[in-house]
Amino acid sequence: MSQFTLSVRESPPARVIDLTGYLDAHTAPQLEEAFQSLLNEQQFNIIVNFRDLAYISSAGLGVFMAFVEEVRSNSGDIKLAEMSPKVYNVFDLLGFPMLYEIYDDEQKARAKFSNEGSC
Amino acid sequence: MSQFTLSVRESPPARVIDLTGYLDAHTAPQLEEAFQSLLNEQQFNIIVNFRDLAYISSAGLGVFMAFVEEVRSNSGDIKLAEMSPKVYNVFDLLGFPMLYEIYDDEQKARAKFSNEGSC
Amino acid sequence: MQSDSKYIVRFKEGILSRTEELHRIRTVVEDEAVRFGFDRETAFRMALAVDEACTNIIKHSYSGNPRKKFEMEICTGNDRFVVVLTDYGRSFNPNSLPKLDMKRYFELCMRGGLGVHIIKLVMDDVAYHITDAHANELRLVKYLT
Amino acid sequence: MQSDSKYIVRFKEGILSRTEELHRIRTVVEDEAVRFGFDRETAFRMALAVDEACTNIIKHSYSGNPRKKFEMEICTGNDRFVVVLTDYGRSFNPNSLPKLDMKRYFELCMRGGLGVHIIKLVMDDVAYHITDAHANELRLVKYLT
Ligand SMILES: Nc1ncnc2c1ncn2[C@@H]1O[C@H](COP(=O)(O)OP(=O)(O)O)[C@@H](O)[C@H]1O
Ligand SMILES: Nc1ncnc2c1ncn2[C@@H]1O[C@H](COP(=O)(O)OP(=O)(O)O)[C@@H](O)[C@H]1O
Repeated sequence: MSQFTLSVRESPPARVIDLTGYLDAHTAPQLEEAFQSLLNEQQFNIIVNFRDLAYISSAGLGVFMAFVEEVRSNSGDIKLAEMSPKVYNVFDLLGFPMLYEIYDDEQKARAKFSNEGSC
Repeated sequence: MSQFTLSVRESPPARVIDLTGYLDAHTAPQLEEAFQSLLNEQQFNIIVNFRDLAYISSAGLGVFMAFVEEVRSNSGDIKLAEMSPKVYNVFDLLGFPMLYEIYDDEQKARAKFSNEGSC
Repeated sequence: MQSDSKYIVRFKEGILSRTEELHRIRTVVEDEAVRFGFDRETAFRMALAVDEACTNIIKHSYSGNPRKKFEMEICTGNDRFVVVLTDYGRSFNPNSLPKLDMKRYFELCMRGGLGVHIIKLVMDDVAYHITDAHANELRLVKYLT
Repeated sequence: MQSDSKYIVRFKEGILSRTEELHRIRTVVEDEAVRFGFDRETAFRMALAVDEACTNIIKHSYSGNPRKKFEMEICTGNDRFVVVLTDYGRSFNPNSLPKLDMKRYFELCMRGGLGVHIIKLVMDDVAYHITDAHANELRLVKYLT
């Protein structure tokens, strides 16, 4: 069984990273690579879909911290969507909702990008 | 200009890693991979030739610490040879000659392996 | 862990210092915590705290050397669930770190440094000491209330 | 660095938090140290100490985030060669670490934890403080004697 997988799909005007499984110090480097690839392609509208993510530790949280500044300085954002209560709890424990927009629905995150784009 | 290169050659009964340039936090991962490959191939008689190494920082020293235990527990050793005075100074500053055999000549390091082998 | 008739050792094992082991470690802690009577959510957080502590041993105590080992022991007594982690690497007392200011953390867009913070938020008691054998012993305690 | 007529700023630059920069950092420090009058061997060691301090900023203060920057300033006055490193990441006072016992270090075959030790062995004075702007400022001083 693979502990963690991710895949990236297009959902204009954003790219969506779908996460599955367990995001910890062992698997976080994969997410870091995925973000780096998106940034290399100049993709700065990023939604992370957590629907199938069962676990996150500080190693996973660190990846979002590593890229959010650059993404925002390029007029983009990292928006988070569809977290299970367990995973949301970890974000909440540390106050991450202060820094990140978290949506219960991926559509809403995308709509937000579309609106931002039209301003 | 490449800051650091390494190559591995056979010199029975040992393998020799030749180092060139600057071994620091940027380049140490390359040396770590080289050691890992040798260990994967069950090569435990290792000589590191420092003749063309101009610099080493603690990141480089850390690589030797990472592998020496496993190498010795497999009846092998990591022997160090032909350091410039500058590089030897760094080893000496930290007391590494306590843990590692350091030779002025690669031949002597190899001879030591041969003798050990014949006991 | 002192031998004490009231304590039951529920798990004790040497574990290779590799991040591959984190998954199994969490499963053991979460299962034992639920078995002892914690609700699912608390057990999940306890597994998170132990993950963070083990990640630190792997990354910092042993600086990523995958050939090292540390030990995890889980024992319980009365209303107390105790995880003891023992390693032979670098010494570090997590209680020596200043409390994180998350507002500043986000303002400066920092990274890392959240593990010890999580451990302290989740566990009721975090005690570090160096044993007579010069090992680092970290005791994480959670009370069933 | 206080503005002080006796001090001359010889280098001041923002540097990306990347290990690729270490080579250039060492070259600058070694060249300036030699120009100030240190012998080649001492200058080499000073460059090593600054490399270690910058590596720590890159790895620990900024946890490897290559988009961060820190600043290096080199200034001299009288017999004093001063390197000031300023970063905006996690706070850490290297003077808070216990002295390394190298005998135990080798016995346990430890790894890592040598950088701060090197900095203290090489430099005459290592001072850390948090500035009013909440930056971490590390001053490394070497006397020409
Ligand atoms: N077991 C340990 N051994 C040595 N140092 C540690 C250990 N645990 C934590 N530290 C130190 O404390 C710092 C903060 O740890 P933590 O909050 O888990 O964040 P992170 O691991 O992301 O840096 C680490 O960067 C490290 O310097
Ligand atoms: N600039 C820094 N910011 C945060 N933590 C640091 C910093 N410098 C050093 N440390 C802490 O001190 C420890 C010892 O540092 P050092 O002696 O350089 O060894 P290493 O970097 O190999 O761990 C580090 O592991 C880290 O926990």
